[in-house]
Amino acid sequence: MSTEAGSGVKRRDFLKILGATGATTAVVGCSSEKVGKLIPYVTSPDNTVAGVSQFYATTCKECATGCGVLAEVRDGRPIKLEGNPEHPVNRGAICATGMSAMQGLYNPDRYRQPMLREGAALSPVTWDRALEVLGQKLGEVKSRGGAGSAVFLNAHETGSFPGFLDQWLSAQGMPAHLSVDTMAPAATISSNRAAYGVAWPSIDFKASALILSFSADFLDAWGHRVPQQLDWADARAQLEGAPKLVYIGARRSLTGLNADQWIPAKPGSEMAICNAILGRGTAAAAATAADVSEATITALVAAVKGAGSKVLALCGMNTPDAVECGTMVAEINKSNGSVGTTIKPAMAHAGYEGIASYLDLVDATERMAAGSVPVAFVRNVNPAHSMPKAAGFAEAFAKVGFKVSFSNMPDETSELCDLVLPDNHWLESWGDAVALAGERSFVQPALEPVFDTRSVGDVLITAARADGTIASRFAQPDYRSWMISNFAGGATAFATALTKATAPGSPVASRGTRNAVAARPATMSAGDGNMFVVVYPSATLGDGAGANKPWLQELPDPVTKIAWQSWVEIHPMTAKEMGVREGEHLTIKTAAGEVTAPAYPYMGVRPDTVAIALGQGHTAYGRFAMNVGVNAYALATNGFDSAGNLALGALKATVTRGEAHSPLVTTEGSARQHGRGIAQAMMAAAISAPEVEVEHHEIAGHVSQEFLPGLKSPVAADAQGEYANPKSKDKGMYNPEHPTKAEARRWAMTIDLARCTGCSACVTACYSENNIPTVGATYQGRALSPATWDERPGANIIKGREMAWIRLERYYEGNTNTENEFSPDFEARFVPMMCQHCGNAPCEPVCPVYATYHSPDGLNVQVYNRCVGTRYCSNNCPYKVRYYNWFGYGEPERRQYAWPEPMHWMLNPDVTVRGKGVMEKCTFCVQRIREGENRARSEERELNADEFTTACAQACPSRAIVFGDAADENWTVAKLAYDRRAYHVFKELNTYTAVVYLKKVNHPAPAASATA
Amino acid sequence: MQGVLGAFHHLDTTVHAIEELKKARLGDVTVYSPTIRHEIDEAIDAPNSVVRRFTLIGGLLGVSFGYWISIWTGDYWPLVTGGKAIASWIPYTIIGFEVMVLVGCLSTVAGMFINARIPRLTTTVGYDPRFSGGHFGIFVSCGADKAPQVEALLQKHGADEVRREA
Amino acid sequence: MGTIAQPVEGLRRPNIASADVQIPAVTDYEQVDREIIATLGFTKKWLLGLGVAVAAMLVGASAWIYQIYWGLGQAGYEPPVMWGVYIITFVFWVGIGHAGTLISAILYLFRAGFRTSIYRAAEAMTVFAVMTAGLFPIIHIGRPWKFFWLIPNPNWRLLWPNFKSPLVWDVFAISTYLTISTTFLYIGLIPDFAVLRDRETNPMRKRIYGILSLGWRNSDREWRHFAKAYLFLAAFSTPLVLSVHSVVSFDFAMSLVPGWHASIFPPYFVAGAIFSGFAMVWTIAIPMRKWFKLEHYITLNHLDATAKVVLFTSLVVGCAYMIEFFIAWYSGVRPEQEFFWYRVFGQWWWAAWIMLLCNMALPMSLWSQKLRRNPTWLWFLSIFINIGMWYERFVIVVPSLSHEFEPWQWGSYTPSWVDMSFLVGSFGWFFMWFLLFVKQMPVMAIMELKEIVVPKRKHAHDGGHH
Amino acid sequence: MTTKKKWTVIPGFLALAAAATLLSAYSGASSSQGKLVEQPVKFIHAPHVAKLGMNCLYCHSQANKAMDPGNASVATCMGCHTLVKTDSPEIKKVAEYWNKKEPIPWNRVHKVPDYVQFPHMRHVNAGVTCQSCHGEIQKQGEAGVADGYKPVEQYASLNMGWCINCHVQGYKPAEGARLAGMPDSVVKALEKEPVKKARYDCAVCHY
Repeated sequence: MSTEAGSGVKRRDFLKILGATGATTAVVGCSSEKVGKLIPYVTSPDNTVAGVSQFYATTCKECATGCGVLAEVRDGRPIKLEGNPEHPVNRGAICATGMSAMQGLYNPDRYRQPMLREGAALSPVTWDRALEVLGQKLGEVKSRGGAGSAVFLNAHETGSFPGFLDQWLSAQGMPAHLSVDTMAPAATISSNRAAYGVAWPSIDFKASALILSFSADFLDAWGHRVPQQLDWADARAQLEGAPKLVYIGARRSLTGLNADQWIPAKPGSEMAICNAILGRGTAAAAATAADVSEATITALVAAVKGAGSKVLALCGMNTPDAVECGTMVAEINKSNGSVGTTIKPAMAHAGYEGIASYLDLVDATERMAAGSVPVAFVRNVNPAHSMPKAAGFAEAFAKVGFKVSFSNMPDETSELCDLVLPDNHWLESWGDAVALAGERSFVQPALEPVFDTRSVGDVLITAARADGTIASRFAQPDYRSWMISNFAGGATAFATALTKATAPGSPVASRGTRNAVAARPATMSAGDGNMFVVVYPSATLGDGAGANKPWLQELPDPVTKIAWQSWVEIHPMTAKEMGVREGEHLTIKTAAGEVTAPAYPYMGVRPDTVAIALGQGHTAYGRFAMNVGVNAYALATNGFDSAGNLALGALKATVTRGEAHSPLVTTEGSARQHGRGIAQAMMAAAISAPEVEVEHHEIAGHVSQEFLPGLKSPVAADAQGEYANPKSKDKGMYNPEHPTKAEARRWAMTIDLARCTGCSACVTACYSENNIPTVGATYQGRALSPATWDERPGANIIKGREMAWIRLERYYEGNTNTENEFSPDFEARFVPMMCQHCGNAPCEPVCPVYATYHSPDGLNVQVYNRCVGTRYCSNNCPYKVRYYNWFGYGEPERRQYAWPEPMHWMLNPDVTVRGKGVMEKCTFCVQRIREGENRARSEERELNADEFTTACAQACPSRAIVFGDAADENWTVAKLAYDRRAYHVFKELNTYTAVVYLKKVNHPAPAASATA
Repeated sequence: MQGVLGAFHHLDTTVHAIEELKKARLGDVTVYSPTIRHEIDEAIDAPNSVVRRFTLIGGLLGVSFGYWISIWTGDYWPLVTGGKAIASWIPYTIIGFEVMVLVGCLSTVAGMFINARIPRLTTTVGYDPRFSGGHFGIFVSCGADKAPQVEALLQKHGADEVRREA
Repeated sequence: MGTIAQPVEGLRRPNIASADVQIPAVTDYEQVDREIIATLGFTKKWLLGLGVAVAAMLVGASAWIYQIYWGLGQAGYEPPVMWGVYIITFVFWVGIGHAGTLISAILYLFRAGFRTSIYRAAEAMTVFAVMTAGLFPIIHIGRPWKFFWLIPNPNWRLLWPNFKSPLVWDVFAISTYLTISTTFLYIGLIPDFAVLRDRETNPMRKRIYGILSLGWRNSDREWRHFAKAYLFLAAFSTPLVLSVHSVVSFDFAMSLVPGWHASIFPPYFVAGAIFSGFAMVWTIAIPMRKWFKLEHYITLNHLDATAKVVLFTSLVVGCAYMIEFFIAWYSGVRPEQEFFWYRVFGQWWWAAWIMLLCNMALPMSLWSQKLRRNPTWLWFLSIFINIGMWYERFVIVVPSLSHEFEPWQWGSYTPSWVDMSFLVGSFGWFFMWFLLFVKQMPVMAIMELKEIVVPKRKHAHDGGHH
Repeated sequence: MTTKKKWTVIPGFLALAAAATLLSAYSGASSSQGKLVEQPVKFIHAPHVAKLGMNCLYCHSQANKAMDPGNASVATCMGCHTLVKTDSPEIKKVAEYWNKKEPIPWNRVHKVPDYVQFPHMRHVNAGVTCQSCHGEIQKQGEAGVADGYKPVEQYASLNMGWCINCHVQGYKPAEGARLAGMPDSVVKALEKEPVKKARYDCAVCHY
């Protein structure tokens, strides 16, 4: 890592000329004649082997969860993030947001050096100059006695840094910093504190029988997504004994779509339902308030009663009464005796400790507006975007005497600052985090800084040491040494701890000055209007922090399947009444402001409600975020609940039809299966029944042979044609006798739809592993005429040209008359769909040049450098999983290049980057298969069962995907393929797929009444 | 090539002249006509063209090459596609057929060229441009000794013009 | 070759069954030479037409350069519609390319006399249409500079094409067809080049015609082998014509796609090809006979006979359309049924109805002899049929692909300006060649016209022995 | 007339064209085989390998454990050459790089296209001698660095057909040993060894 530190060769220059394994930017079509340089090391580093990955354990800082991640480092630069299997929080899983940190690291629009305001614009300066200005300004502020009014807004994190920061601030005579996390479910935390005494008790889905979710979107963006999803999937995998989920809320989120029943309660009526459950009100009153049938409420009350201590009630609301409601929901748990069973305050998660309340932020804003703040610091916090416009942050911030940003991306807030001292990305930094109390995870740099940035800790120490009055308080030269000095056992123990990623112990505590502002009574005028509006954080972009990462922009929203866009969800019935069709603009006007976005008719919102996601509408934040969508924070009033948290919910709005129309940037074709049996399901009760229920679907056809995995199967025999017959004469590698024994394997995959939640982490994992280009950025469109380019965000996706090798299909069942009636009873089924690696692949024989063929180990191979691009294979693929390079996404000299410098640093050198005119598709991560085979061979052994897996399976936070050798019974996949729930998609087409789906398991609605 | 050339404007006279020349055995007779007339064919009564053998051989060669190239290349580097047999003779029939037609046709043309002695570099000897227009022509290849005899015969049958070719 | 039949005298509007269509206004060989050679002079109108064609061709050529640089994304492709205007236009031109060889080979074998005056133009049209069509697979692929990989060529990678792929069959069928139809055209032209050589006064042109005529002398030996070779070429070309569009139809029929996967495709495509080819013959021949003053060569009787072929193939094609719908219903396969419903009532309903109107309904007018003998109507009808047949391929390619098995991946398609440039360019390319052809080479086979002209006889009723 | 002879020229031309195509296709004329590149330092393998008997892995230390064989770091060179032959002009160049702490910018000789994944360790561990692909590299630079210096040459065509030939037909251990300059007795003994065949489907190298 640090071999040439101080050598004078800039790391990136060094990497540019490192020719040894320079296959990174390999583009199909390069000739072998291009001979470059072969640059060896000056001195070989001790433990690296060029071209072989090393894994550095670190901790993800993208959200408060604190998942352990492994940074896969190749030749000095990270190329991928994976979940750390040893880490107690995420146990190897990782979400899309976490993996996308790579694109924050290599973002081409990051600050490349310090910036200083000169006139209207920020211009680059050297660090010396920047630090000089900082010292000078700090001196000025202190000499005028204004230090006590300084404001430091730091992106919320756990670990040592908050404590360090407060030490520094106190040395400067400044008040403690505000730890800002606009994505934290603040009301839930407040009510948890009130009810359980901890911010975040652990949730045991497995011990539950009935889960009530009051808009607690534990699979979207609420709480600690990855561990929650792991536990949820494990709980649901109990099949018959799985917990049932009732989702109560005006909009059916991803969590809602995973629920067994949706009770579409009117916004603001949740308390009434809680009252009914707790016996404090009648079912009739609750039903009236919530606008649902009384029978449903009655059944719900009965179901809760029946479940006893196995009830798990969660509240994720953000209405003005959210804290009260959350407290009542906790009372449901308490009165059922499930505290300690399903919800365990004793095993608290520490990620949300120390977050400043919204009121703190409002107070700081008010002080800024009053002009009483002489200096303000921000670090990776963006209130100018991620705060209600009504709060007036940007205007207030402008009145601060001197504004310093430590953010590493030019966002709306840092663009307002006078001095930018770009912090290192966390992948370039030292640090730690605390997810579970008493367990520290470490953050260690995986590469030298990409740009001329410095760690904020180092900068603060340098600044302090430059000030004679306080220099003595900072004995260590940098933040790392400061951390070690505070680490029990010193440097040796620290180094050991790094290799394990976690260590027991607690970091230096911060001064704990949260909620310093005196409580104010809850204020929020819901406003008036004909509709409710639900403003919710996007599951992919959060409330805006993810918008600069093209993977997250390109990842279709798990519910609506819309990318690179803002949209307004409206019930089809309401849309019909308003005469609005998909894509026609709707203007939502609340007391605070208005936004206009295209309509998306969605049967999962109440007809009197519209919903809009946060996250878009950036005016800064880089090329991928700008000019995309609208900022829904414009709708929010500056209201808060009784604990001082921002109240976003239960807004009233006037919704009117706009004039314009924008096609939706959606990957959705038809959301209905048309009886084709792609996503199959069965009732839980049928699992132990003697005969497996066969779902009727209607592709007529004759299945000549049933699927059996492995070599016993006609899959292999058919795939390998006449050569499976050992009696045939030598037929090369398809011969079982061939010395390579390639034919003895059959790579296969099972996907358990009972586990899959549709979260789409697999999609991003695949992008990361396989160098899949994102195609939706505003510069990537096609020419609309010889002179004009299509610069709409997602223009290529509007044309259906997304490249995701694996996609999450979301099919609805039931409720076909949505335009004329509202019914909450519909089911969503999620199917990850990728190349099925058919034994009898229809794509193969149509290729004129053998660019796709069947390998002896059962892969459907795509050879990019042989492909001429007839696209016949795609036409003939019933699963439609082949993707075509319409433009030179992989060619740096083309406009549509998907990895503008330095994003190409994250390209996986093991995977060829495809040039234009070439077909590509899921390879079952053949590079990982080869890597495993090579490793086994080097160690002179056979592959071990489950030795490696594909990128999608690695990431999957539901553990729904299992990959392996179906011909070897030691692999898990070989067992799962025999499961009673196993089926093949379109098996009537005799494709003999290598991907086996396990049917989703449905449960009867828990609160269904006989009369309902 | 020496001989006598006669140009005729009428089909029937040409035919009579040919018949008489054949009987007289004065030398090899070449008949020119602007188009194909079966009357002339019958008068000449030439053996059947051997072009058909070229066609047959070319066709057979082609069909074997078509099957061979598709089977050999498949077997040379066996890659299974879609679970189909490496040597799938049914689809290869298409290749066999197309190559049969291709080679068959080209060898037919070659056969015609060889047998009709084209391309030839000159048309001057024993030819007159009128023969591609409205006139029929008869060229008798003979020495100077028989030439007057031939001339007389041609003129008797009403040739528009008779001339000696050297 | 053809016997000489005498038309029944006094029948004002003879019902031309098929065979011997006479050209009574042509009385001697010299007239044929004179009138056909007269068509070869350059004119201003011709030059203007050529200019327009070249300009259109350049539109396509520049679009191609643009597309190769940027990638196929500039075309309107919208996955899952991975084939679009290029393949549609490819099949369209291949179809056009069927009339020529059909007329010159199949009708030759059938001794259909009406072929004589139209076959040369039709054959040239075939060659140029196939030349046009042959470009489209190259335009359509992602890496056109690798096109030669589809052709078996010895190479150091030891790689060969996959002969199981219908696209390789296509390569073989199209290249064979192009080679053979060009050869066939040229063989027929040799005696005519000799005529031109012998009539030409410009020494340069005379020399060029001399080289092209390969020293043809009209000798009995040449005619004997020529006749045999021509017969065998015709005999080989006949199944070739039928195979080519069958093979093109395999591109679709061999796949799984609902709407493509049908065993009726080969005959359906062949009939459609002949249908569209004859329409294009009208499009070209009707103005040509007027402008070149060849109305006494291509008589109303000729047009009447071709109209009957068009009527027949229209019935075949219409029958195929109906059978497709019937089979979709009868099969009970839901994706098929849904697709065919979608074909006529879905997003592209208008394309399907244009197809049905132009290809099934309008040609029914040809039941009327009056209309069969009305060149103006035939010409307009030919335009309708051309449009209808382009849309037939559109209806086959686009809605089928957009509505396959996987509902999640159902999509749409809109051609872009690049697609349209290629469509324009293809017509420019085709007409450029055709216009160059008509002024350099005889548009009618002089030698075969002479064959049906009554030769001069000194003694009437005495044709040698007969 | 001589036309009879003249038109026989046409098939003659066709035959010539076909022969030329075949020749260009299979002769390897389209590859960079035999390429010689000037190097910043005139390195000579012969004294290192043939004379001192150094193992290839001493400098190409990754060849048996990674895709890429690796190349000696400047430090590795200087490990000996701070003492050995320090007055040679070529060694002085190396020392200069070392003093500047700069890597030596070698020009690459053997290179497969970027879309080819070539695992050196699989070949080395399977017993394929380096010389099988790189030629008699142990003799490179026998003539010294003065006149007649010959830099490393691309021995094989590195064409796909060349790779495939070995994968399909199999590697002959005796032939590899002979090229590596092993004693005749070893070569003889190896002649009885079976050939080593490998997979030859595309996805072994292309992905």
